[in-house]
Amino acid sequence: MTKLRATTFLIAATLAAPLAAQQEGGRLDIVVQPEPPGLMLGLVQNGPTQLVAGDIYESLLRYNSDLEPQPSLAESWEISDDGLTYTFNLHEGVTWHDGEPFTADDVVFSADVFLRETHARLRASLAYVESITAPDDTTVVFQLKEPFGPFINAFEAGTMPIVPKHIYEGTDYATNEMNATPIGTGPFKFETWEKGSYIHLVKNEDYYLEGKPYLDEVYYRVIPDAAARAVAFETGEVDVLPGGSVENWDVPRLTEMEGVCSTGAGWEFFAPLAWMWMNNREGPTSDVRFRQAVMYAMDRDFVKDVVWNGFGKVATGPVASSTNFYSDDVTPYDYNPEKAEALLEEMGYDGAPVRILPLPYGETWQRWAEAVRQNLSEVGINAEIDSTDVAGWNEKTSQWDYDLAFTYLYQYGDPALGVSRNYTADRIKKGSPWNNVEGYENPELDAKWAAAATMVTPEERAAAYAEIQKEIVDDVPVAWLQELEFPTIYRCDVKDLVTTAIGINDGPRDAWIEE
Amino acid sequence: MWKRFSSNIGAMIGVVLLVAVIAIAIFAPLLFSHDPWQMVQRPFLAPFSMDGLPLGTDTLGRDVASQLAYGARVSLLVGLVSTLVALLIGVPLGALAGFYGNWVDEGAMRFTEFFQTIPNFALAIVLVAIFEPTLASITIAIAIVSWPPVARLVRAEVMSVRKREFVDAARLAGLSRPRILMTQVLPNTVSPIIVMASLMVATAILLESSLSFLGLGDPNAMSWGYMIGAARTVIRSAWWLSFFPGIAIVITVLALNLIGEGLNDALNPHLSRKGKA
Amino acid sequence: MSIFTVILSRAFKAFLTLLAIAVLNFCLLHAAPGDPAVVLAGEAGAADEQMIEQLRERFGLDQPFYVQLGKYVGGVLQFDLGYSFRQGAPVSELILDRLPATLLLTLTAFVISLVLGIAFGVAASARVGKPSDSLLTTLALLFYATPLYWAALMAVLVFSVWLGWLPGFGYETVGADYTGMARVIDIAKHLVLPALTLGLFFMAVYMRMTRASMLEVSQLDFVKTAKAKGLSGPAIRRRHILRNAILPVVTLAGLQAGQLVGGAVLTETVFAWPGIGRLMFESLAARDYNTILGVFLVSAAMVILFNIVTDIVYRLVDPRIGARA
Amino acid sequence: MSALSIEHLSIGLPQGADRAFAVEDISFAIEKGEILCVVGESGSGKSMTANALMGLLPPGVTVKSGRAMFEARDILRLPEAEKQALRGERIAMIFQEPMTALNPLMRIGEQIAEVFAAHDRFSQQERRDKALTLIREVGLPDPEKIIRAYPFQLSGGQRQRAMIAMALALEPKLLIADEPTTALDVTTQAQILKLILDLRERHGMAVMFITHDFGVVAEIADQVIVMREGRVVERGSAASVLTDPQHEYTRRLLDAIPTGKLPPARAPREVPALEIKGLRKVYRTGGGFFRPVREVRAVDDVSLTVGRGEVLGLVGESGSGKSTLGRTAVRLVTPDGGQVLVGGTDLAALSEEELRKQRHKVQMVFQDPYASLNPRQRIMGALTDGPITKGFPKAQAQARARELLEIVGLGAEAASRFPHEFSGGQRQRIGIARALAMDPELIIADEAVSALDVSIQAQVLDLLRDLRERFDLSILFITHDLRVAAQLCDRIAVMQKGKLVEIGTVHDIFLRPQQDYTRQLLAAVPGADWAKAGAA
Repeated sequence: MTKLRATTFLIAATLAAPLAAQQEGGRLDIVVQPEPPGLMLGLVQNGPTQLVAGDIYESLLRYNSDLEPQPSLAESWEISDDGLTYTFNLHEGVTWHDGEPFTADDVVFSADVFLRETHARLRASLAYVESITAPDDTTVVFQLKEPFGPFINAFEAGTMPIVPKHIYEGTDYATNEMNATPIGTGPFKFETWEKGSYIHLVKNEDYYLEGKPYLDEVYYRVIPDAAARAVAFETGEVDVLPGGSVENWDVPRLTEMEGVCSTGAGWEFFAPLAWMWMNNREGPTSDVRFRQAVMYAMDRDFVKDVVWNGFGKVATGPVASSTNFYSDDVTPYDYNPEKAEALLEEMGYDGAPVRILPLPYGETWQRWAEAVRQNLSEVGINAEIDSTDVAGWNEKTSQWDYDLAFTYLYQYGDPALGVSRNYTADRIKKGSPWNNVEGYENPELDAKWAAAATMVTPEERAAAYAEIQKEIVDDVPVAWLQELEFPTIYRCDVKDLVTTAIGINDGPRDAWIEE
Repeated sequence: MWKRFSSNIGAMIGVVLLVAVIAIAIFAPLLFSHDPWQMVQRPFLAPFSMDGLPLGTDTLGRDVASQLAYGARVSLLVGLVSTLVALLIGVPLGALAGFYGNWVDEGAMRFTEFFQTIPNFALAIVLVAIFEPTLASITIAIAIVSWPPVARLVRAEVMSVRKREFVDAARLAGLSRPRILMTQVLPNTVSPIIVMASLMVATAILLESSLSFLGLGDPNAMSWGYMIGAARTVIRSAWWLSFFPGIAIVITVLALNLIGEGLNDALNPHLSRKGKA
Repeated sequence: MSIFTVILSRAFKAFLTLLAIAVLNFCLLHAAPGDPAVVLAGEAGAADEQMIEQLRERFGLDQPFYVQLGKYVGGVLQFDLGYSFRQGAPVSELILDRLPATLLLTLTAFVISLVLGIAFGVAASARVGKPSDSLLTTLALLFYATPLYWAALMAVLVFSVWLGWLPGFGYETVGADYTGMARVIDIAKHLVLPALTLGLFFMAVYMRMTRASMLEVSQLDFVKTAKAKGLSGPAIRRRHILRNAILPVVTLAGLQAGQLVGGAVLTETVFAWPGIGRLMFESLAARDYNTILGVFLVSAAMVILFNIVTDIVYRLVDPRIGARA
Repeated sequence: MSALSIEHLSIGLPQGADRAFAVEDISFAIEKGEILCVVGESGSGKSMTANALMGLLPPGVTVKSGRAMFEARDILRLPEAEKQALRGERIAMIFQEPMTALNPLMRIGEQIAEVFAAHDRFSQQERRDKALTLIREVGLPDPEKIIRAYPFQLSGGQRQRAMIAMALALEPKLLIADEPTTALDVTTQAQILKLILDLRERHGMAVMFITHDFGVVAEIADQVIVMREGRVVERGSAASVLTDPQHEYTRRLLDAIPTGKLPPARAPREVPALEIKGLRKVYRTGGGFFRPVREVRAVDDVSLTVGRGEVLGLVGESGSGKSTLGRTAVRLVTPDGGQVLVGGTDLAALSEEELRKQRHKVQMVFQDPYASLNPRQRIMGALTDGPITKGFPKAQAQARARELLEIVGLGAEAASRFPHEFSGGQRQRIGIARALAMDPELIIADEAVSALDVSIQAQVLDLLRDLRERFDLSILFITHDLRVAAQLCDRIAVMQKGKLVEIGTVHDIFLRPQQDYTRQLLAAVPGADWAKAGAA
């Protein structure tokens, strides 16, 4: 029996701040963009909600930047050798923000009842689960049907937020009035939400970790305009700009300011990877030579340097290099317009128009699409940008009404959670923009993906995934673009802000301000 | 009339400016070797820092001067066409309402009022978002939100012309009502319509640029509003990227307004008429 | 006709107009591509058929179109603007949250533009042909030709970034927890730039109108009568010309209310002003139908309110209107 | 010493005007308590003279030379502040258009009291009391109500009285009246003239009375000067100028004035060109959810006949329904009841489509020469639209048009020109040609000469008389001016408040009026006594 016991969270904390003693008090102003639609993490799991509600709700585990599990609501845990039984020992003396005691029943309710209904992504992992039980108030046991390597990564706050049973049991979750005033176990309590302006969280005085949190309060500021967000940081009105909250062009300017620090850490769990879906079903993009031509036509280094201001890394394939099971033994696609033209010539491309669907997430993505369009038109591809907003993008991608479509997806620490969903035939489902939208079908590879997910040892899995990567890169079902890096910009006197693989989503728990 | 117009300094300045803008728009391909989308140099070159790129480069290293020139095409085209479409909606509606009166008028005016009650810019945003931003949808959306004043103006003019005695004379001549409207009444409402149209082109250009600014422009057409919108996020480090297109809009709209005022003074000299003994 | 019956009949008309707006926009929005269930599912991080179906059911999107329309209109008739599933709150609550900010912004801009516009228009007309008149009219033309959002950007750049005189965005200093006078001053400071940029364009409009109207009225016979009485120039302008000249300006102001409220969308976006314009713009991208419709209805109601107010002002100034019937 | 003495006054017009001087080297004087009538047609410079005295010249128009001595000062050269002090206090003025000369947004009382305020006299309360007194003096009913009324609540005559009250407020030494009765109905005009005479008696002020109407001159003038194109062509006492004009222009003006001389009676015509039977037209205004409907009976059960070759005059004051009757007869207005029979066809009963085919039978000559021709259409178009619609070949219609233009005295080449190239009188001729082009059975002339200067008026009347002989025209001649009617008509119908009061031959109406209202109208005609004297 392998016993994975987190030696102590104290070590991690001391490592991050070796000498200075943490100082108590102070207030942190963090930009949140866009304004979250709601704060009930069990119902909404988009980025902004995770950012704010990650301080209110907790899950059983946290993950360090090497994606190793750390204690959170679970003090310790063990996984049986056959990989089928996960046993968690919960902290004692934890209470909900309303004073009710937190018990193992809450965990069972959350995972087995609440989230099964509301949380699509978790539901996929829960499919491997036979049962969830609470032998006593501080123990929870997950019994799996078959081994599922990545399961240990499912206990992150955004993936499995623990919600209060006493509030939600037997109610209509979506319309429960308490959604407006979320109750969690986290280090900060919800205070007020001035819609369109800010969300105010205050210190949870009864937090179960002695001394934590250090901050008195956290303000999440809603500033809808990127330039205004930059100004707000400069004028000192906000202290933290989470990744993506200012345009990349502004990043160097801001980080050069005195007393300003930045870090690219804190995204390891998500490892966002950007690509363009290429419609494998019809049009020129259904021809593998055309897809390869697209890869050769794009100057991806230019985009990385100019559009992303040097942040990130050109992607080589479906798996991000920062995650486990990455392999660089694949065919490289360097910028080579001549080769692209030759491929187009070979396939007999007739100049059929190709629509590019940009991701409607702001100027960076728009510029990116423009640069790609320009690259493509330079090799003779008749490319046009399709304009759309968030709704239109969702509709078009999920209805497969596109030729090339930008997107980026989180990898959730494991190819089985975040990667294979985009390439296997069983994930071709009209109506959702988060699956195999390109329509890539390769039964041989499907089997390999499936096998790799349920292998027990990491070594076995690594080998399997390397093989998959090598094969799929030659097929170019999608045009892999870039491993995204979203630098977090903050004032240097804010310490220990980014200590986990989800960064500031749960960062304020440990953060403190140096006087 | 031309004499009155040409003696108006402001109007002549407007004509000169507008002709310059039109010329730049038409001859853009001759004036600039770079496509406005082509990435030609490193990004964020300041104006006048490199030969051949007088206004510098934008966030992707594209030629700003070339973008301005091509942007003029979109602004003028959208301004002109949307105004024409708005006239096509507003003139007949206003003419019918003013000429036939009664329930036709009542119905047409309720309809117009209804459109005037919805904040026009908000409606334009929704229309463009729904039909997806293309030059056509933008043009139509602008036309849809700008016809009500035309209808009101034409209605008022037609009502006043309709009461003039020559219209009675035409009826007595046995002309049919549609013919009277077309040959007797409408020609007499042309002057104020022309004046309004010139001002509407200006407003349409502003509207188009506002939409583009919000990201609701045609992504395949370079326009001034797009340039400002795209440069907004870098306004701190590269102010010129939003400054020059802004100036271009101001100049064009100003020119159109000056011309409109000049036309107004020349075509509707009711103020000067009263000076006579 | 007394003002009371005027208001009553206008209110009745307004009600019909709003109902029509509700129906038309409902149809319009539902014609849009983009399924709110898909959007919401997408935002939730991952979506499968089951979840999207759930959401459709919850939104009532699985029902036939006319049923949805009927339900919506029925709700509006009872002043129920529906529920925003994206924001998880009743639309009326969302709008009421944001409405004060928009009202503050538009009313301030309205008052600024009207007061300054009329004042400058009167000043220019009194000096017609002189350099100060040319200066004022040229300035007005410039304001008139300047895109609102661009003026806003430049204002932020100059007054907020370079000079640091005024806050460049937001409604108040967050977390400062000012109370009383300090809070009023704080909000006022934040209000200066947005209200000015929104107001400047309309100020230019009203100024030009006032000037033209003053000049036109000053040609009328009764002005000659006033002169023949031996009144001084300023007295004539104040007592006779201005009162008559202001009527078309008031009418115009009422007609432009729609533009003003529309312009607020842009201003609110640039200045991060937490009003309903921004709410609408954000809801649009998410196909949050109910919220967009709600904002439309409320802003149309605002326009109507502006119109009624100008109508009443008109009636108070012009005795002829009330008596005509 | 004269109250006012003008010596060698010249007023310059701005560059580009049709002549250099509005007024050139004129001199005259007004004695205390005297009424001086300044007579002239439009453009004679009479109003400019008055404006110069008040310091109210429009921009660009300036006094070039001469002086105007008033209370021992040259009021043309006073500084603005002193001119201002003079206005309203020592010299007052009333204007032609009572409808527009009062501020529509101010109560009458305020506007009167404002005169005191302008000259800083009296307390608030005193001002109000004085205003009441003045209102009483000018004979306005119910002063307490009038003082709080707005101008739109008053009739034209009442407004002119209010204007006069304002002018009298500070007992000026000189009153300048610029055509004060021109816009008023005859009966009202007579009352206002009487009021001015009364006030002159009571206050002993000098009056400079500007008019184009020798009838008015005959009523009130002590002294007369006649102006033409900026110069004084004749001066003298009223009696001498009226009876023994020296200058040829004065004679022409006097000749042009329709006098009471009645034309010889013609035999009544038996064949009707137009028969109107029991015609009714009610105008309804308002209505709607919250408004009551108001009804005005514009034409109330009127029956009359116009014989073939006959000219029937239709006379009445404003609001009498005479114009509505005329417009109903051509079916520009659809009647609520009754018949309009033209050549046996009831125009009132036709459908829109049938009507278009019958339109040519009745044609109209309109009042306003500036509005009755489409400014964007050449004369040829105006004259041929109708005939071509009626079915004439284009060439024939055009030939006819040229011929008609010759007949009305304009020449065939007028056809290719636009209306703005013609004067008012010429346009009226075009209007007549247009009516004739349709070869109608009846012509309705609606105040066809009212907007014209006296001498032009005479020419157009001559033309009509001529045409009538030539084509044996049947004409319904609508006018507010009995004197004009007398000149042209065979019979006259008098209307009041939508009803036909009296109808008869010109001789019957003028010499043996049956109804009180007709008698009132006749008595109110300015210069009636003098005209009668002349006729006798």
